Amino acid sequence: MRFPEWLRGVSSLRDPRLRHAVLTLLLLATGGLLVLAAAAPALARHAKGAPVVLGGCAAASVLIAAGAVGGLLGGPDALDLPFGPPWGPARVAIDALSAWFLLILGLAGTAASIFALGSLHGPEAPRRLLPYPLFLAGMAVTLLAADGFTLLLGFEAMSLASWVLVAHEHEEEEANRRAARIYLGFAGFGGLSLMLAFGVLAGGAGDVAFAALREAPPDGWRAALVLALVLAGAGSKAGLAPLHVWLPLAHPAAPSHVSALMSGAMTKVAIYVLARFAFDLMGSAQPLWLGAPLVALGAASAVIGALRANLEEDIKTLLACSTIENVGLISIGLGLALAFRGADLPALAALAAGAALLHALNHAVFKTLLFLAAGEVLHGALSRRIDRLGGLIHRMPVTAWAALAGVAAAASLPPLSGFASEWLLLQALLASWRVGDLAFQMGAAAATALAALAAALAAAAMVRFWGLVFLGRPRTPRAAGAEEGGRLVQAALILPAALTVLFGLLPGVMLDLAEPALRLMTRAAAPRAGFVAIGAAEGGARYWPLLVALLLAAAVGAVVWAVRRRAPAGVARGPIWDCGFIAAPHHLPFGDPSSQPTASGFGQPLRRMLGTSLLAAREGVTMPPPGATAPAVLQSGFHDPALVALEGPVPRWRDAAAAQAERLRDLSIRQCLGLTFGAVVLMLALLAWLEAR
Amino acid sequence: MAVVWSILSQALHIALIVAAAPVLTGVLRWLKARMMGRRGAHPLQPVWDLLKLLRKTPVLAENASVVSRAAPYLTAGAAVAAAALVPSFARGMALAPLSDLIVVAGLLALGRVAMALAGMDVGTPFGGLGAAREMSFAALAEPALVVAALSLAILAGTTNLDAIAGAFREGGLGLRVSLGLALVAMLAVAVAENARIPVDNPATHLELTMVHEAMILEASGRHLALWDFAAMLRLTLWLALLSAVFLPLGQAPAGAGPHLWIVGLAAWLAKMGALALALAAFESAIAKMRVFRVPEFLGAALLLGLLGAVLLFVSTGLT
Amino acid sequence: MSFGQLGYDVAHLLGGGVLLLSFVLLYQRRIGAVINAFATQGTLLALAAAWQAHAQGAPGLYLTAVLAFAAKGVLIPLALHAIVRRLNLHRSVETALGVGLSMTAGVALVGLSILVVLPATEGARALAREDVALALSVVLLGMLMMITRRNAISQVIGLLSLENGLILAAIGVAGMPLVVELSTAALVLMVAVVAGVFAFQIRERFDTLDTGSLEEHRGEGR
Amino acid sequence: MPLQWAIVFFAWGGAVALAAVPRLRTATLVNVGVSAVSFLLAVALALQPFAQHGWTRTDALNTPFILVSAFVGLTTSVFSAATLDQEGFDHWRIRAYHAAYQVFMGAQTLALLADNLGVMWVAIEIATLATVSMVAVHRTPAAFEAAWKFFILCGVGIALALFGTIVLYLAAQPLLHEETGLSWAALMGVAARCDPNTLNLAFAFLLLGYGTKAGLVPLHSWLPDAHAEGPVPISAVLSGLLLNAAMLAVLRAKSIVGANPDAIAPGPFLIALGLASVLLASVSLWRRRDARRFFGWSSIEHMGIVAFAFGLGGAAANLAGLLHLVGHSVIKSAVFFGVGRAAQAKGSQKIADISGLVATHPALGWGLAFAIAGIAGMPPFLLFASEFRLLTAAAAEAPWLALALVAGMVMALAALITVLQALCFGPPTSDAAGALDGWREAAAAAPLWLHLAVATLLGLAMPGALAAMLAEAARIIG
Repeated sequence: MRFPEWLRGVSSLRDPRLRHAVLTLLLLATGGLLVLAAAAPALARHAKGAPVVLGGCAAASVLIAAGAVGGLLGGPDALDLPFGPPWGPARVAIDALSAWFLLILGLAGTAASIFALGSLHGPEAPRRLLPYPLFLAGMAVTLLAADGFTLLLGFEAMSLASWVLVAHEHEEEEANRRAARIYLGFAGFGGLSLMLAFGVLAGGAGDVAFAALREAPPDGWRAALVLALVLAGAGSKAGLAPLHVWLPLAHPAAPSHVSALMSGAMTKVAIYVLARFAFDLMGSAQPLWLGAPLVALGAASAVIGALRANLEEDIKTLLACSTIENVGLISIGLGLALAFRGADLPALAALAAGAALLHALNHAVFKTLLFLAAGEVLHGALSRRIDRLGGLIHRMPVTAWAALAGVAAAASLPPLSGFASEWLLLQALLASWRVGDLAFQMGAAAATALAALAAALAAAAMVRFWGLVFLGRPRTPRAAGAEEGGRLVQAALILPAALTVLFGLLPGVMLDLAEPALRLMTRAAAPRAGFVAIGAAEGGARYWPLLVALLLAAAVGAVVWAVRRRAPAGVARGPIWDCGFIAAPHHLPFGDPSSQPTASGFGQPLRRMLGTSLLAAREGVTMPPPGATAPAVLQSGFHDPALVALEGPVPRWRDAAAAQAERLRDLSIRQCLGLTFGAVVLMLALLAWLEAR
Repeated sequence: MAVVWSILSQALHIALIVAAAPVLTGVLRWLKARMMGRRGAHPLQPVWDLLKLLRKTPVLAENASVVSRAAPYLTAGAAVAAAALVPSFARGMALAPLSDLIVVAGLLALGRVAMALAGMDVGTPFGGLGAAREMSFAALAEPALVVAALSLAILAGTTNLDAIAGAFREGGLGLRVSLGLALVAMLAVAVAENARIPVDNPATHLELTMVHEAMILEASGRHLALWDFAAMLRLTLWLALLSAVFLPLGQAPAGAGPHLWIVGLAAWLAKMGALALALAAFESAIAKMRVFRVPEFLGAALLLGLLGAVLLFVSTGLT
Repeated sequence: MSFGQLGYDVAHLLGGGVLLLSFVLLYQRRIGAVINAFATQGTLLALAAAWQAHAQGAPGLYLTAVLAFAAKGVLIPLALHAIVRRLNLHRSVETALGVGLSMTAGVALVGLSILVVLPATEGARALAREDVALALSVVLLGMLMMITRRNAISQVIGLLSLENGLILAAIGVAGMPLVVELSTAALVLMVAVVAGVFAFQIRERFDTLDTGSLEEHRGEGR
Repeated sequence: MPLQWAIVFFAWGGAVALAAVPRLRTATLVNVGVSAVSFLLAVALALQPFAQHGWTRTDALNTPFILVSAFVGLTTSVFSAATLDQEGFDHWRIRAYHAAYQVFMGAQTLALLADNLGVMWVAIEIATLATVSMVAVHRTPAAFEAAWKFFILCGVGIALALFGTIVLYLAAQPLLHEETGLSWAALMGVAARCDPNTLNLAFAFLLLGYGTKAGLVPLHSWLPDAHAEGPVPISAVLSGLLLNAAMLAVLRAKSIVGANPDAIAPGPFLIALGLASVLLASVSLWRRRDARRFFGWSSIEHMGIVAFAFGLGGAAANLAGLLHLVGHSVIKSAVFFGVGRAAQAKGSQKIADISGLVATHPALGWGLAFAIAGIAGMPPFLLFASEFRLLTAAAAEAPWLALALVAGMVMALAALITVLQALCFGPPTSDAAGALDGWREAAAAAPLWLHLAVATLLGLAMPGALAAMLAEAARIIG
């Protein structure tokens, strides 16, 4: 008996009035967010204004999460709003799929809002306060939408609001302005692509209500075109390669709690749009190859993202790159689910889809946690650069340990949440050979290797992140003087950390909770594996996180017991054996930073192994002359090929075209008249020709 | 009754493998010394070393955090937990349902991460250097292992080690070229994971080449003992894994009584001895490669694994 | 009325005259002569309008005729002469298409307009069809003149003769409502143009009337 | 006097009166008053049932645009009241400016109201004449160049339109008696029986003639310069209103030709001109250094989108086109308010000289930022709805054309964002003279925000009556 089923069994949950209540609750929460946004400029003037707004956001997020659970336990429901575009009402609805992502949004939003509330210092500028509720509301609208217009309305509102937040430090740095510019450009591009996708999907009827779209699923080149457009639109928003370039620029530029939402929730909203199209709107009778591009792009994103995470030296950029990696893994799962469904293997399709959904949830939670921790580090040690941090575990223990939970999950270590979902994903990949097609089998085998590579690279990146930031010795006085945040901030860090552990130990429960969503996507349920386990297939491999955790605890306990019996307690303290480095000079009371591994130094092995080929990485060591005490300096750098392409050839073509167009503009009045004259003569000649025929 | 047997066998297995770990390392060193023409230390020397280290009080750097103190226990614990899952002389042990290949890999990764963090704790150059190299090599070893697991999963239909061993024991799979390729891939991974020649030299402390030793350079006393013990256990685990999957001869089937365990035990000891001999011969035959040649080594393993999988696709497609 | 009747012939004759003068304008180089040719064209247009008024029995067209004569035959040419004298340009000879070239281009345009109009207007009366064809030719020739001349005044004259073509078309279509109003409005536009060039040239005191000299003054430069 | 004419002649009467008022303050206030009354009259007219009255008619097609033009006229007069002294006019030019403004408004309304194509032609010509003088009013060489080009090119364009009108009558002549010979309604009635070839000829000239006024490539050369010189309010109404009148004229012509099955299909021509406009503008935007010229080019792009929509035809695309016209009027005039005010404050309309507006003038800066985002098609403004409708329709009808259109739109979007950030973000540049006192600064920013609010309202909660009217109009033009 699955856990949520007895809950679902409760008849009152099937009561339609309750479903209405759930949808109404969600709409009220969204409306409340909009009201907060409207009131923000006025409230910003008062000292208590900002706390009211952010507290309201937290409350609304909790409501959204609650409503999402209600939606998952109850049934679907739909509603037409009294307003909307000039040609009809805006339709909203909730079903299992949107409810699952609303749960993600609610959890991430709660943590982020509490963090923002806790890190308030004095009044907040309206331009930082107003867009935040709008951002949350935009995501909620996207998830609740039941027609193309409403969905895109929320999608673009989300982009616009977050753009204002990305640009919040526009006066200081050109880099932030560039990030905001590229970000909004990609947002607009994505929106236009999705508009086209809806158009192609709607066909002649032109009705973009989901109900109508489901009636006429596309086939042949139309299906391909829709998928391509959705990948361009939603994929660019989610950060799928090669349209991921904006993400490592924009996510770090925003305030930390917004970065957390962008990485944790916004990319998931984009994933939701992808899934809504591929699994719901395009109908279930799609061929096998429909999943192939998702798998390929996903694998590419996973590797690129994880590798970049090993080379970046700014902690928020590092985390953003790891987001790209996880989005890639999720997209592999979705692609496999599509392929399995096309090959008529519903159970495996449910397995892959379950892996994707579960990983979306887990990533949302631990990435929110990590970004919030990064924000706290930035606030405590006043820097995002790894080479200016270090040794923070001594000054900020709560942040450090909370971050460790997230790091372990991101490194997919058992028994934390990341491992559970990646275990499912690997099982799905290992089963992908059951799809008959040989080409797909080979591709899937390669994807398996790449996924494993990405996971291991992510582990390396996370060790680098946590080890260099929290361990070792402070690299700057400011890092040595870092301070822990307030209670609310700590709560905002501990909440997602606890969820990470919890979801890690009870993935089966979450999978059961997601079951209606899986049915909606694949017409099948994830393989049953009992209460505390998740399973690959009926009678296949199983993963029992609780038991594994117990075993681990028992083993560690046994080791401790055994050692304690023979070994003397306590330790002696002594100076570091610093490999023969001379003692640090007096102006470096915290030891000589240059005798510690640097960010680029730690990334060296992977930069040499993979970076040179994949990211055109380069490095040069300048050695001091013999006898000098100056440290050797390692310079290194890399280019993301996609960004190079975006800022290289594309502008060149544009400028070439513009140069040609300018020639037209530089015409004299006579030549302009010549244009008109030419147009007239051409038109007349055309008419004469038409009449002659 | 079967339950009792399974629990008994599990307990026996854990005791066996924990006891075997230092002895195996000792034997391995002794064999290598013999092959190199030295007399070599007594095979039990590692046991005595461990006991000696346990008695000593560890010295920690002033700025060492709790990580330095907790990591050794976690790594050793993870190694024990992983080792408990790999079938040795009998199948159907109590923890058999948990013995998933990927879970084992995950537990080993857990230990590895703990070791890397311990290496970075006090912020000495070597610790960071070793951690960086260790994680990088692991990043390349992981896909090779998973691809090898792909072949096994295709043949056995699951990644559960117990089931795989069973399938290879009973299911007349015969000799398959793809299995051989998978074996090669897993051997390469094992070599890398255990910091053996040619990837790393367990006996050296030469800065530029060492990986594993660099991380635990700061460790001493019981911590060092735990590190060494974890390393020995990992080696034993890998050899056990290889023998369980690729030479499942003599293994006692699930639910079998003690009388069959004797056979399994003897077979297992023989297999481990043979593998140790092979490893010793291999290590004394070749030299350690440059650090940045390792990717090629592991990349080749990965490609071999992929090749094996592809061949399997073809054969499954044909049949 | 159809071919061979007096009304038709006279209307045809006058329209042809207007067209002929467009050709003259097209290759005439000396500015003064251009203005005179334009004056003649205006007068002919006025006659054509008057004749149409008589032929169609539409008294309103007499007004059009008077306006056309007064403005195009007398006032505007005088004003243009004044500008020319003020800026002493009457000597200036400017590049225009050579006779041969302008003839060929013009004939080609006339051919095009006939090709377009005649099949396009099968429904209408022969006179109207002829008239529209001629008018279209005049319009096209006017535009051709505008784009082949650099001199602002010649350009204005081109626009004016283009507009003559419009009036020619308007009066040719029997029973066209508002024809007087439209032609008047068009006339106002033209007068405004002349006033514009007047005010503009005088105020600017460009040493040349070459519109090319304006191009340097485009906002935001090149 | 019927309401239709009352609106027109009230504005023109106001023009006469304003020509006699030399004082700036009184003149601006009278101007606002006249515009306000015209707005009320327009609302009253919109509340009346549709009717045809002599040369004028009110139908679903022109009523929304009459409302829009009256509204924009009112807000523009408010803006000009707040900022006119920045233009530094002497009292002659104050008279001329206000007179020309009201003459333009009257002519604009007449052009929208006209049922008789001849009257429409005359009205558009009057509107042109009224604005030309205003474009040149600053008497700089650049202003003269812009005015001269505007004048000559539009003169030729209008002439072509007149020829087209005449030929159109020629086509209908056998079927109609004289007085109704140019009535659009009557022509629609008999269009099916007219000689198709004559209709083709007429359409060719009407399209090119009024297309010049609408600034469609390749007839666009006058537009950017004309929108960039002259007083800011004139730019606002030129870009916001006159283009609508021209586009509506094109629509009337298209609907007549479209009503005849044997005539050429007008759609492809509009699509071709529209695509050309979008693509050319989308690249030309990248070369602009002058803020107001930049948004002139953006008007070309949007007119191209509209032409594309009408060329596509069908209820959905036509509705999209009409919505786009309305939204463009409201938002683009708002953009010109913002840019114009910014240029006055910074003492230059070069993009390089304006920066960091949100820091120095928060209300103006953020208003401008969102207005530009709205022009770029971001929600919640009306242009988002219209672009959604257009692209969904286009992708369903002709996916590949839609892709080309989107390519242009993305390029233009990127340019708009770049300029948006250049103007509003970054380290603020120092203000030149021209700081206004408090309430006038507010009055200068208020129209901008009002327009944004209206655009949002129209985009997300358009009044049912208006929406029904536009849907009906989309059906009318077929």
